[in-house]
Amino acid sequence: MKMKKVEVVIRKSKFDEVKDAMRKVGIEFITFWDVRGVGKATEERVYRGIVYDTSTIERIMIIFFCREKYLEPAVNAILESAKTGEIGDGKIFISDIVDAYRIRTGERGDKAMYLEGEE
Amino acid sequence: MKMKKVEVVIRKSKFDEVKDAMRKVGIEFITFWDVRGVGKATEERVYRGIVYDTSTIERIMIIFFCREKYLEPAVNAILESAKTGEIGDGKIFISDIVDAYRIRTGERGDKAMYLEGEE
Amino acid sequence: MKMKKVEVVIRKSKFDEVKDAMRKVGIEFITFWDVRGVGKATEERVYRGIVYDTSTIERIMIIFFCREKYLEPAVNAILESAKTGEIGDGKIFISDIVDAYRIRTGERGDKAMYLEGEE
Amino acid sequence: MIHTILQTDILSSLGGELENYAFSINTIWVLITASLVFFMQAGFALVEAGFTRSKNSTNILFKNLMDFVIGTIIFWAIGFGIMFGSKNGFWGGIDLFTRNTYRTDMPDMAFLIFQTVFAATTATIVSGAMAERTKFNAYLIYSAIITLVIYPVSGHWAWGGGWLSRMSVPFHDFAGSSVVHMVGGMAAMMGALTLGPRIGKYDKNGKAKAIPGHSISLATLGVFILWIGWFGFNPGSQLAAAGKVNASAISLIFVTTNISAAGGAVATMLYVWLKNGKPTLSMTLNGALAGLVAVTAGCDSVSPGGALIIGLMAGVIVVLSVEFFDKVIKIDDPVGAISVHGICGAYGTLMVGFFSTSQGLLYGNGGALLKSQLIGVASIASWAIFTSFVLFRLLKLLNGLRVGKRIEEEGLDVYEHGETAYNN
Amino acid sequence: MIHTILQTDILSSLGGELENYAFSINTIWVLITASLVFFMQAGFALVEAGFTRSKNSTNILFKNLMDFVIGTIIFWAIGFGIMFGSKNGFWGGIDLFTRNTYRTDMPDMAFLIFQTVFAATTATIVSGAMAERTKFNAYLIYSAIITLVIYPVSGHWAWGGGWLSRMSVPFHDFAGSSVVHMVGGMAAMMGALTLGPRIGKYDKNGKAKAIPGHSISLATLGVFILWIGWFGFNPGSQLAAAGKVNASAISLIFVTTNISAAGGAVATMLYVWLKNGKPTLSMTLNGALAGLVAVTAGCDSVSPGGALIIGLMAGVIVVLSVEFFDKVIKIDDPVGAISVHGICGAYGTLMVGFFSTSQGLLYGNGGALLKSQLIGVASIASWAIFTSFVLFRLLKLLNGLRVGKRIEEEGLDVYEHGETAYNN
Amino acid sequence: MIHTILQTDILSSLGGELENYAFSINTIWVLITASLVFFMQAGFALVEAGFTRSKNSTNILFKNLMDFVIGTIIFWAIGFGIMFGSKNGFWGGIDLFTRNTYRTDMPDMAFLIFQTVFAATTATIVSGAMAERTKFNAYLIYSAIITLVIYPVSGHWAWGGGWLSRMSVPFHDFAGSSVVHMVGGMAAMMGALTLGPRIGKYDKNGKAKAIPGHSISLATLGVFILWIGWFGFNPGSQLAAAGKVNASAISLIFVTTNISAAGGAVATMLYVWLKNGKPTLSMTLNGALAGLVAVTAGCDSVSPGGALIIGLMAGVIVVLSVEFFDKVIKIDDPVGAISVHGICGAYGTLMVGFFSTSQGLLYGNGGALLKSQLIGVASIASWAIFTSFVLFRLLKLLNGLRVGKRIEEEGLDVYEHGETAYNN
Ligand SMILES: Nc1ncnc2c1ncn2[C@@H]1O[C@H](COP(=O)(O)OP(=O)(O)O)[C@@H](O)[C@H]1O
Ligand SMILES: Nc1ncnc2c1ncn2[C@@H]1O[C@H](COP(=O)(O)OP(=O)(O)O)[C@@H](O)[C@H]1O
Ligand SMILES: Nc1ncnc2c1ncn2[C@@H]1O[C@H](COP(=O)(O)OP(=O)(O)O)[C@@H](O)[C@H]1O
Repeated sequence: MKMKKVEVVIRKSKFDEVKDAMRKVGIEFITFWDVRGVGKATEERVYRGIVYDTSTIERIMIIFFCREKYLEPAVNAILESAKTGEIGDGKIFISDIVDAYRIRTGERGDKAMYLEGEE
Repeated sequence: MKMKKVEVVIRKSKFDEVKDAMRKVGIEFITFWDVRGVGKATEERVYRGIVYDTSTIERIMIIFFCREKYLEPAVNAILESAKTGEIGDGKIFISDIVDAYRIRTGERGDKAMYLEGEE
Repeated sequence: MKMKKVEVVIRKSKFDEVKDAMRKVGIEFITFWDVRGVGKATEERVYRGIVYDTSTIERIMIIFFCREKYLEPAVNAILESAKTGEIGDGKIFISDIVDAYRIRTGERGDKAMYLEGEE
Repeated sequence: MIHTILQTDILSSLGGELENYAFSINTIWVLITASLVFFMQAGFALVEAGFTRSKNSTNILFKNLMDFVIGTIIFWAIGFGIMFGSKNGFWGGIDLFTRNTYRTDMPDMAFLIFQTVFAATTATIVSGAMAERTKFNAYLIYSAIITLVIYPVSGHWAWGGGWLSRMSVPFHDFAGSSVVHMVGGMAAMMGALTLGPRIGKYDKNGKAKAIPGHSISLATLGVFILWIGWFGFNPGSQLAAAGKVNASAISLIFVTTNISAAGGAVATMLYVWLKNGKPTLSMTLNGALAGLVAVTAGCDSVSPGGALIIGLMAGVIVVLSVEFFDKVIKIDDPVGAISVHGICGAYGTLMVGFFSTSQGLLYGNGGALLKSQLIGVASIASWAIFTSFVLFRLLKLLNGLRVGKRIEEEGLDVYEHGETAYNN
Repeated sequence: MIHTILQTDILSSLGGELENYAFSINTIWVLITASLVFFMQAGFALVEAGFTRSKNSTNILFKNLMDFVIGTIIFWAIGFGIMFGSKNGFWGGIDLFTRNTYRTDMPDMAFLIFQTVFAATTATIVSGAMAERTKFNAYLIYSAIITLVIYPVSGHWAWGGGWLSRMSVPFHDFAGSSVVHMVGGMAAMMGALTLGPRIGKYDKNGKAKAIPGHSISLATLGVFILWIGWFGFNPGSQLAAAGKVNASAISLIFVTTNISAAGGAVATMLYVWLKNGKPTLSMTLNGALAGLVAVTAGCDSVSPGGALIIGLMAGVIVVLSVEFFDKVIKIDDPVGAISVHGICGAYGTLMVGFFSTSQGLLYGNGGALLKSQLIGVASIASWAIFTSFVLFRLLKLLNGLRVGKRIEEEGLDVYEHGETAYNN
Repeated sequence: MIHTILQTDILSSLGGELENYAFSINTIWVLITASLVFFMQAGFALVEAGFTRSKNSTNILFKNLMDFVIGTIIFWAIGFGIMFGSKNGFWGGIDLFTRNTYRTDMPDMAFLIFQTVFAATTATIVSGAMAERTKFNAYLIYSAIITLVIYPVSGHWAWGGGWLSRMSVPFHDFAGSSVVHMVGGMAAMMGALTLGPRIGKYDKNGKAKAIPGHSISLATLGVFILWIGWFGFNPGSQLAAAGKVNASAISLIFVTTNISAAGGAVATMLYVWLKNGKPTLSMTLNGALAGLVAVTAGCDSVSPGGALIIGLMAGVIVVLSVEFFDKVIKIDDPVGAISVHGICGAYGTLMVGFFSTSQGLLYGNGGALLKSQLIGVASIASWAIFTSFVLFRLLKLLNGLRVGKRIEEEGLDVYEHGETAYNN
């Protein structure tokens, strides 16, 4: 069993496209939330007369866990759909996981990753 | 030293039960936040006349880091307490970590994971 | 290529200091969000006459991915800047990642981690 | 001789004019205060939404909107006649679409709108106590029935010329501590009782758990809005502003209303502070409302000092009552509606028997008024409890009152309305 | 003989006094209702902010503030004269800084402030339909021009003694279903059309997608505030409260206004429930507003029953209209302003021709009024559509109307104002 | 002969009636405007909560509630007498629980409630400047003392028949630019100074850092509420509406108040836009308030044009002042209360000396009024600064003024009240 965890930071405005692109290559389960990123892409702000250089920009973090064979298509799908070409497009990080469970059934490992009979 | 990271996606409504169950098996430190999950469990919505099929459902993500010996009881506790048996119960993912620090004391590795004298 | 993922849970009030300290040691890209921690640091609350023992306290989770050589200075910077010495200062966890991409350019691995010509 | 003839002549020709102005002044007063009372709907909506969880915000706001909407139509169509008609001492009879004549000192339509916003208040009180678990369609039905019959009948007894107002010492509930608030609070109690507590409110050992509301900012704004609404509710109930007597009356009512609210807030704050070690806002908001509810019955007849005392006591009573329902009787009332409106409504009505400067026991007038107050409170409360008990039982049987477990857990907004209150 | 001499003598000496009171009563009425109408600005701001995304909240709130601010200054400086001057039937002429005399029954300043808050309403309606993508400076310009000329000219026709009011059967738009709301709604339509839909509103196949608003709590509060504002808008338009006739008129207007709003809400709720299986709040809020807009033209001349029917139909029309614009014509109107104000404004004005108890077709008075209403609606709508079309085209050409793609995607708050609405 | 006898006879019999109506009209006016002024409490609460961080929202809302509550009780018990009694030119003396007679043209209770809501405004201004770091119990104490003595004494000088009103050219502060707002603003300044800046407001090099507020939606709603509140504050201060003179006065006041607010907002927006490249809402909100505060002193005696100019200048001054306090003097005032109320209050009071159409320098009436205005501003400001300085020093010494570091960092809500404002 080989399973990967993929963490992706993208622009908020690209979320719908990325989600659709991923669905097309078979990634149906993802989890996401709002994050803020500090990086090079900055937008100057003035609050009540005080300019504050903030590089803080709202982003969405998506994580999903998938079997290895889905990895490449998923990454490519994201690279394409999340790209604007301007600074601040975000990153993808991949790491290993050692085990997984599906809470509903208690299934473990590989089996937790896909629905019996749907593959 | 063996330490694991456990990531759990559960129903919001199950949070209290899960937290209590984990405490019982010795997991006292956890971190959690609100996430949204995209998956099979869908609820149709209509916004101002437009039906939008959204599979987005609010979930809670819990992560905790623990020493290996706590892993199994913790996973079992979660599997039991977070289960409703209906689609959408969530998942548990386990991965390795290579190091840990307690900020308050600067303690590293294994020591960062439990409170001296409390074990 | 050696890349690490660092997850840090800190007090909300320490965020600015930690961010500045990290920037000084060369960590310019971070992602963060609000989390709640359950731990030993508790504050008793009474809601409409009902005392509820909650150990839930607002924290900020920072994650960043960096090349190995930045790891130590970054950890030290955090340990220093996030510390108050009181219970509840938080933790740092380090794990491996196996791959990374920069969405804007499609660059992979090591190259995704720094900006050409800026090093 | 010529004198008097002339005088009457002139007087009558001018008197008509003058009367016209009195008519205008009364109308303006009633309409503006009706607007303020209408605004209380927004106040209730915010308090109830603020004190409950965000997954149910759409639902509770929707209920608060619809009870006013339905109340408007039903009270005009039937309720008003039942309340203000003159059939007999028990009910007023039917005046379909309110077409009879009721007043000579202001247009009937002014009176109708004022009474409409009052009627809707009663219904809206109930939604808070039953929040986060009641079926939407059940809500619509029972809120209709409250405005259709429960409120108008007991309202007739006290305000429509019914038997309570015909006692030798008439029952005195100036602006509705009992007629409006207690009726709402009692119906709320029966509703919450019939429903049972929210999932997670009590643990296995029956210990009450805290379920904090999602926005104390909205709740606080709601209380400020209710407070200003009360400046319509109480002084508007004078139903006139023309002439010195009326002008003085409404001015006094402003002062007593405001001081009692202040008394309620300060007492709750201090009492909770002493008891739990910290002053808490959510409870103090209830304290202010408790003071407002309590003074409503006697706002015209107590002194400012009396109002302060009534408010101070209400501020303590509401805390005790909230804890009593929460921990002892274990009726789960997310916003404290039973205590604020039911208990403090009854309490405030009784206090008139003590603090009325013209008829009260403490001013040496004996217990006659207090007795009438007791009769009034007891009879109105019984009516409200009995009818709403039947109503909720029937609803439970025929339609179901409570949403399913899954819906309650994940939120009524998504399942009942397909709409979440907060998005990006 | 002595009689009459005396009498006139006395009467004149008292009559002056009496007239003074009438003057006072009217003034109070107009000022207080003007305050309520002013409050509608807050209502619009909340509805529009609530129905759009949080990344644009600062922007939409800012626009709602500034259109009132700019409207205040410009309407006083020029617009008022154009609307209420007596130059000719088409426009009133210039009265710089409103220094002429217009009224004898109240101070001109009272009339000015009342008309100012009305004028600002028209401008503010537009911002909702154009939300989330309009340049801030373009907004300031067009909102100025609406208050400067578009609104005052057609306003003059109907209310300033212009040609619509001089027809043999005068056009009847009591409080502005057409003059205010339809004008705003039509300008909103041309604006949204010129702008094009928000990014992501339609997918590649042209299918409309839902973009839920960020806070239904704020939107609901906004609707409650608009509702109470309408208790200024409609009854205030009587512009008098002294005397029985006026007092009765404003009372009736309260009732018809309120019942129509209720009708709108209940009809929308039921219709959507039947159609989509779930009652939704966001649409029902529009339904209540639709009822309010629709009854505005005839609130003084329909019966409560008529108002209910007008409201009920408005509640259905608004749903059909929202879907029509969204799915068929594909004009992206985030808050439904075109349907609520434009369509229901026109609809409500026409309904007066049917439901006016004194002149309406349904009361056996023939179609004369209906014809005038048709002429009025057609001419005002044409004027509003034509002038705002030219305005928006010119703006697009000369200044640009829409923000850049990046700004729209990341939010107008950060890029246009350097300020996010929500922080920790 | 018969004539006159008859006439007086009749006149007196009718005159009483007529007087009654004047009495009624005044009472209605004062009570309704008092309600609007009360509503400003909600406005302040929202502005202050919106401009600060969510971890302190419960705390700031709580303070805004309690200063009104405490003010209500204390002003009634003692403050009112100090302000309006006739002891001498410096203070009014003690009238425990306000039982003397003060007015003949309206009920004393109407006057009391109107003055109560004014007194509470002063106290509430202070909380904004001291937000996010002040101990709750210290707040309660100083807000009590402001209403008990600081505000009433200088109030007596200007409004209670004290020495400022007895100068040969009396000091003119119609509705309280100085008496209410400047006093609040000066106390705010001394409070913020004594407290020191919030942790993180200035970096090691003393550079000011931005600490954005948590909800500009709430803040904007707050400003709209304050604006409508001002339609009570200023026109209500006429304290009468009966008769043409009063009716005309309150109408003018509506117009000048509104135009000045508009002027303030537009000037701030443009000035900030030019200066920083972007129009910002949070500052523009302050600009609108600055215009309102500035015109308050002269709203009855300047022309609409004069009001516009006063507002425009206030809009620039408030920006300069905010930056001055923030960057130069380094007094940390999270909501800008010192600038809006203190500085613009003083500025607006002085402007009366220039812009008063009957007495102002610019209308060729010489500098006599200006001199009185200078004396008034200087004496009231000195009083407020001195007494509040002593008050805050004493409080710091005896009770402590500031919460601990940990509490400030983690939020006052949890530690002072055990209650967070926002939950799920
Ligand atoms: N090394 C990193 N660790 C954590 N988050 C990162 C890292 N690099 C980028 N991010 C996240 O991605 C966002 C956008 O990345 P950025 O580096 O600005 O894009 P680009 O490389 O295209 O310029 C950042 O705001 C941050 O949230
Ligand atoms: N492979 C995955 N990667 C990321 N999140 C996942 C994954 N699988 C499930 N989840 C999360 O868990 C939630 C519930 O899981 P779901 O698969 O619907 O449960 P079940 O398997 O019981 O039907 C999803 O909404 C999603 O947030
Ligand atoms: N093992 C862990 N797993 C997940 N989160 C943790 C863990 N340990 C600490 N945390 C997070 O860090 C926060 C503060 O840690 P805590 O243990 O209270 O600090 P300290 O060790 O200094 O007392 C906790 O509230 C929690 O969010």
